[in-house]
Amino acid sequence: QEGTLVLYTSQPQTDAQQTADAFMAKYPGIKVDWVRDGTPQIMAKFRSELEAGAPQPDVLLIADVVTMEGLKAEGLLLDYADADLTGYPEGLHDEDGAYFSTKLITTGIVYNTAATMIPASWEDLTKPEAQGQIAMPSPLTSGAAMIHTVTLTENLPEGWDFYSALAANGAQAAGGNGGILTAVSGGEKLYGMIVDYMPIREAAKGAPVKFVFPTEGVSAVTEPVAILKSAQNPDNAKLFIDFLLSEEGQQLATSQGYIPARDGVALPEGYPDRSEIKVLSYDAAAALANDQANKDHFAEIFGQ
Amino acid sequence: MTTITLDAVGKSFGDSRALTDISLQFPAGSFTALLGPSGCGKTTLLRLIAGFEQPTMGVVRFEGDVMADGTRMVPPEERNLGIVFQSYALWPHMDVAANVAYPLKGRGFGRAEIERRTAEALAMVSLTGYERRSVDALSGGQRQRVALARCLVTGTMIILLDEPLANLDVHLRAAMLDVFADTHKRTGATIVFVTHDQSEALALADTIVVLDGGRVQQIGTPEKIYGEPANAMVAGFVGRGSLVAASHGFAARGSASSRGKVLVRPHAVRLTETGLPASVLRLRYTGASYETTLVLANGDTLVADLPTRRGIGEEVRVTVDDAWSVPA
Amino acid sequence: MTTITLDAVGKSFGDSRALTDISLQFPAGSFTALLGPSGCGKTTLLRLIAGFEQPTMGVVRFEGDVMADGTRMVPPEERNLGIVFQSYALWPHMDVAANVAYPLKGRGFGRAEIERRTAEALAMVSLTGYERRSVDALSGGQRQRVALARCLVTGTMIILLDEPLANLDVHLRAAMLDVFADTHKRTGATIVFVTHDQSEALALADTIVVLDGGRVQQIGTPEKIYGEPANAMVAGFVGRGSLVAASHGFAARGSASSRGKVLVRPHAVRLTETGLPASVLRLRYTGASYETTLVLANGDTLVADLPTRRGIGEEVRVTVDDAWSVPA
Amino acid sequence: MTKLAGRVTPALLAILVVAILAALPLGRLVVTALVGPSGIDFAPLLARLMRSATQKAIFNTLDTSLFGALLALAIGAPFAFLVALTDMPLRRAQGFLLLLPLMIAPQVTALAYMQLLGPSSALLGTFGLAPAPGTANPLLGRGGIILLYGVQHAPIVFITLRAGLTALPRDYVEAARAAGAKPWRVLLDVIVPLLRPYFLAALALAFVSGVGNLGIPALLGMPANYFTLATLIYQQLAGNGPSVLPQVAMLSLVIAAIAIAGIALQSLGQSKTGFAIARGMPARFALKTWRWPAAIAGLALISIILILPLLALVTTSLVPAYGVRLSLYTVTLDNYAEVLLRQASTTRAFFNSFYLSGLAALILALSAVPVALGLRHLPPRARSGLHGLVDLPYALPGIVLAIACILLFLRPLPLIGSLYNTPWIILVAYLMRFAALALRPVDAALGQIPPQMSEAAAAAGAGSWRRLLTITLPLAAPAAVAGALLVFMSAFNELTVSALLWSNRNETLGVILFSLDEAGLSAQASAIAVVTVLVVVILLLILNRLGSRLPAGVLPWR
Ligand SMILES: Nc1ncnc2c1ncn2[C@@H]1O[C@H](COP(=O)(O)OP(=O)(O)OP(=O)(O)O)[C@@H](O)[C@H]1O
Ligand SMILES: Nc1ncnc2c1ncn2[C@@H]1O[C@H](COP(=O)(O)OP(=O)(O)OP(=O)(O)O)[C@@H](O)[C@H]1O
Ligand SMILES: [Mg+2]
Ligand SMILES: [Mg+2]
Repeated sequence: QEGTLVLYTSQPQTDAQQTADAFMAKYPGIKVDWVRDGTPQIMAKFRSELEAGAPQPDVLLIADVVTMEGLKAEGLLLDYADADLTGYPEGLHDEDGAYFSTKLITTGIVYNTAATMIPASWEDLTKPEAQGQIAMPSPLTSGAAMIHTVTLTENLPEGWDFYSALAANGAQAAGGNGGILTAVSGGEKLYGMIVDYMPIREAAKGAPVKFVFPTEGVSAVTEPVAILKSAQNPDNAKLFIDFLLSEEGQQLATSQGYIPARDGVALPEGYPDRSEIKVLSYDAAAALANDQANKDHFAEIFGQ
Repeated sequence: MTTITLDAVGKSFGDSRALTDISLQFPAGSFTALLGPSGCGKTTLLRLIAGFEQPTMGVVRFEGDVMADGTRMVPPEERNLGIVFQSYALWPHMDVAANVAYPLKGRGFGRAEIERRTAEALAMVSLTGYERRSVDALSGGQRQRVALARCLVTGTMIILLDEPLANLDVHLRAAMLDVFADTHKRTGATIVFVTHDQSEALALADTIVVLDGGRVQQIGTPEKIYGEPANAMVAGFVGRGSLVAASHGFAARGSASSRGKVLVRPHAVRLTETGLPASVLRLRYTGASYETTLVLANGDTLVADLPTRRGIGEEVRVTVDDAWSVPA
Repeated sequence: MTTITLDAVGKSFGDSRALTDISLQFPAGSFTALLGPSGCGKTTLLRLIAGFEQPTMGVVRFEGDVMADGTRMVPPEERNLGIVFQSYALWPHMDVAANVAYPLKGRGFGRAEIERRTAEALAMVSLTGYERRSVDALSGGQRQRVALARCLVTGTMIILLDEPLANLDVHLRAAMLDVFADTHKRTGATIVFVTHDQSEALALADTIVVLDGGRVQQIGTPEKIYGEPANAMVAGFVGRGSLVAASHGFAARGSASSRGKVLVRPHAVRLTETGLPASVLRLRYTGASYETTLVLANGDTLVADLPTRRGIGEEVRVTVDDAWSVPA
Repeated sequence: MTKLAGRVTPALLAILVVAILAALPLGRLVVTALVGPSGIDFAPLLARLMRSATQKAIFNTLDTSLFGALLALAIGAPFAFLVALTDMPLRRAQGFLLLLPLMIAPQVTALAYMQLLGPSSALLGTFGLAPAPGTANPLLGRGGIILLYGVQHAPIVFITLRAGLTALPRDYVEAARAAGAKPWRVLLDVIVPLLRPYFLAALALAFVSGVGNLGIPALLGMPANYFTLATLIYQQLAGNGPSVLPQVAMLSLVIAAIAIAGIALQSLGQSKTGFAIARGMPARFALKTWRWPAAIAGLALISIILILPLLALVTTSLVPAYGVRLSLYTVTLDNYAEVLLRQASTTRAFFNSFYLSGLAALILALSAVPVALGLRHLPPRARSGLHGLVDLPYALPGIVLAIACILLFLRPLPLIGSLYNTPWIILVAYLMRFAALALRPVDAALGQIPPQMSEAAAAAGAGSWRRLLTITLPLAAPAAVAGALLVFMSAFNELTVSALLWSNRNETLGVILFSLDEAGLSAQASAIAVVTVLVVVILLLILNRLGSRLPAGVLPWR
């Protein structure tokens, strides 16, 4: 229970700091060296290190599971089969123990309070009132957005036609979630697809936005954590994963404003009851296999 | 034909006064030399006339029109004058011909006309064939001639020259002097000419203005300045004269005073059997003669042009044919 | 004490030849003037000696050590010489004192010593009190003097001067000439002095080298160059002489030839009752006398220094006291 | 002893520096792009070039960078003239203010402008002019990108040109006026051609800055589906499969090719090798009755390009969340408290950014003169080629340069060990990226120092090092300081290079800003931007205080 732990994460700055601090408070002998960046950057950094032959991190904690699945397929992840998974629903984690879900970040609908039509479902976004007023992250730029896209096309009855309808309705797909929030709270767009915690947090501060969990259900990324095969400190890495999955770690997620992955841990303020949130199903392995096809499909529909 | 008038003009740079109370008239068609020691304000005076500096006080007029006073100023480009700078100020991004042709541009001349006039101006300064040269590849004298050609090319009625011949050898200089004299005669332009070389001033100008310490010391014809200097500064500055005590009793023109000084020019000094005793202090060969410095009994020195070489320390006797009582 | 030797030195810029086959020796302690028309290669020759240019051919030696030949070159900073540029090349980011003190830095002098020498050098050029001035705020002549002080300050044994007096008035010039003469006498430095002003050359130098078109025309003492020019170029260039046909029968020194030309100096021309008939063509006032151009019967012109003003066109008779048969 | 040693050594040293700063990272990218498992393979590169998305992005990059550079020239050049050559009132203040846009990160500038013109604009809202909610921002797309390139890069043009203008002696100007030329003709016929090297340097820098900019097209282009090569690369990175690096490297080579094309055009314009300009009293124009109109026009322009967006930033930083209208009830300093007091990383980032960019500026300013001087010993062709090479790392998106740096410096190297996970890798990346900003103005200035200046020093016994230190360096100092300021301010706000290179406790301001932006915390990001501007203004004011002891013309606004 001493030494260092190198953590690469795409969590926001403050969250990353809190996570590292909490872990170090629990294990004062271990020093966490953490680096945070957007998923594209942190992965580019990791890939460059890999290409140069000296990957640095012990643990990756990033937004999307597809990337993890890809790394697993490349054989870069260390299986931690002995992890204690009590209290987690079946199927939430990777079955081989290559990566573990730490929280649920759902994607729903945000709207500006100036909007006349209050959306309740995904279908509402194809209504004429939303014509030219929808912003969404591009799955070409954001891994989480890709998961959302795949989840919706798999679960909505229209499949990809839903996205064609969005495109026809003038939806604009670009950048990541931060930009969507700016666009909707700034009033340039009235509706957006976005992860839950951002608008909920900002609305609490008074921003003119509201978040909706659509009736059809929401997609979710699970912010998976994984140990790398190349890890220099695999034991500390395991301790870190145990910590994140523990009740204590999950309460930390709540306090940061996220839906904890573990059952029985209360949701943060501003969220409906857990039972009201319907999370749609998602098959990471299949998504990885179809990744390029999905991207091409999306690019075709949105002319990118 | 443009008369230039300066009326009680003064110019200060911050605290330091470059010119004080200058009242001058340069009549239309006149050829005036500004003469004076380094730093006396010659360039500054020229720049005031050209319009590059605004007088701190006083008025500059061209032909009665106010060009500048303490508040207003007609910009140089509207004064229609030609100027040659001490630094030449050739534009390095233009070749020789383009430099010379520049003042013609924008005056409605056709291309052929511009070329003709440029060629003419270059011929005047013996630089035909240098048209396409870069000005960076010219010798010092060649540059000066390009600057001269640029100033002459438009035939303006006011020509200002700031030591235009400083870097030329005697022969080019003589040739340039002729160019000026010709230009002056042909165009009747009012020429103001800054120089530190009095032989230039004496030879060329019809009027000489002697400046010192930012003030006018004397204005007059070359003969007057040389022969009858108004004060000791002019007497000492123009010509290689010697100022000696009046008490030697040399026959002197002007208002004699036994307590003042008299000016003796070298050519007025002869060695005779009967003159005042003197001894040879220094010699300098000038080609035509030996410029010999003699010491009189009371310690005064006297410069003489002697045809033969004398030994240093040799005892001689001198007679002075002509002298001028310098006003105190 | 350093002898400078040039051995068959040539210099071309691209296709154009600036200097051809120059073999010269500047003995240790000599004071040589380079004289010649603008563009003849004087500055180039000086730059070769200083080490700013590499000779295209030939060898430059200081005291027997090869400084430069076609392949190698000792850089200027190792040649230990002082130089004054035609363009002054003062450093605008330093004030006057810093400019002058610069060559003293890095030679192991103490601060007080540097200050003392700087003050001394400034005093020599009459610029005491200008220490803290920016060089951009100096007049042309003041700048030249700063450059001069900078070159004199270290007391190097080779001093190269490129027209160091071009922008000074006669008096400063005379004072500077004295500074050079003194420096020369005191230090015994080898001085090479470019000038276009022959009176400077005649007065100062112990040897004069006349250049034209990049070639040496004559080497000799001032008396020799003035009195016995080696060819028509030198005869025409040095002094205000007139070249007239030998057939006039003026008594001439040198190897006479009836088909050649003889050189007549102005001071050797007198108006007499019995001389050759001539008429007055042109007059120029020089202060001491009137430089008068006379036309002889065959159209040859003769310049004379006459004490009185003659009318243009007036008929006179001239006698020539001295003349020199110019070798063809 | 030999002439060779004197000329070749500086040239070789300069080439070595250029090789390390520019050829090394670029070469590493070439390897990554072209060397596949089966040796060198051009097929993937060609395939990528054939894609219409790539071609469209190439066109967009050229289009926006070129017009952006021209706009920057149109804004920066008049200011440079007015500040350096006229008696316009308040010209120092104006010169000072015009530097500020460079200090605001492109992302933040873009954000500020979008706020300014968007439906939530406090300013437009006050006058009832704000667009209705749901109106697309007018800045989105090509026009907005060009506009912001112009604004963002105008200071580069201003600083570069001003360095040249202060060295312009008055005689050249006066000779032209005496020849009858009106001031504007003097400008066109004499000043502009004399300063052509500076103009070309300014234009090249502005162009290359546009090519390498990610922040502005990311905010203004991507939402409108308008891609430049930089944003295309960014999107590519998001794909993050195993093949992402070669693909990114390939696109980077395309960017490099564009930058080379732009630079080649520049050297075409530079027909001659340049000419020396004599020194003398600097030129000055009297504006007379136009003094105040000029000053007011200048201030108006400055208000539009600086004050208004800055006000928008301030407004945003004072509300609890982006989109909230500023009012007496909503105003709060919470964002400042959050970033400055509650997050230790922000103060650390200020410090890190300050010393890393300060060090980079110092090193580059000091070495720019010897390097530029060394390159001057080379034939003109080779010289402009090497200068072009130095521009390339500046033209690449920062993230690509960062990847190259990781590839180069992760493994321990002889002598220096591994730079990775130390601040020094950021410093090295800064040196690579911003060398062009320091070198361009200095090279332009060196070309105009008369050779006699150095010759006179040689004759005074000064060897080449002393000449460099005492003559050439001070004479080139205004340009070097201008370059240093450009480097400092660009690096201080840089986000994309350090994003991949920072390590724990070595975060830079850009990293913090980016993370806030990404999390949609625009209000906090605005607070940081405002503080940044304040900090830099204070730094500049301190410099201004010291300014009286610096040689004339060194500080760009003095
Ligand atoms: N812009 C200026 N600022 C301050 N002082 C100046 C300025 N211009 C000239 N002076 C000073 O004013 C005085 C007159 O200078 P000016 O250039 O007119 O002299 P000058 O007679 O032309 O001398 P020279 O024959 O040496 O060229 C000098 O003492 C000079 O130093
Ligand atoms: N760097 C150069 N490139 C090309 N030609 C040059 C260069 N320097 C000098 N020249 C030419 O070489 C010749 C000699 O020039 P130099 O400067 O030595 O003349 P100079 O005798 O000093 O003339 P001046 O008395 O006018 O200064 C001139 O024709 C000049 O144009
Ligand atoms: Mg002057
Ligand atoms: Mg010369």
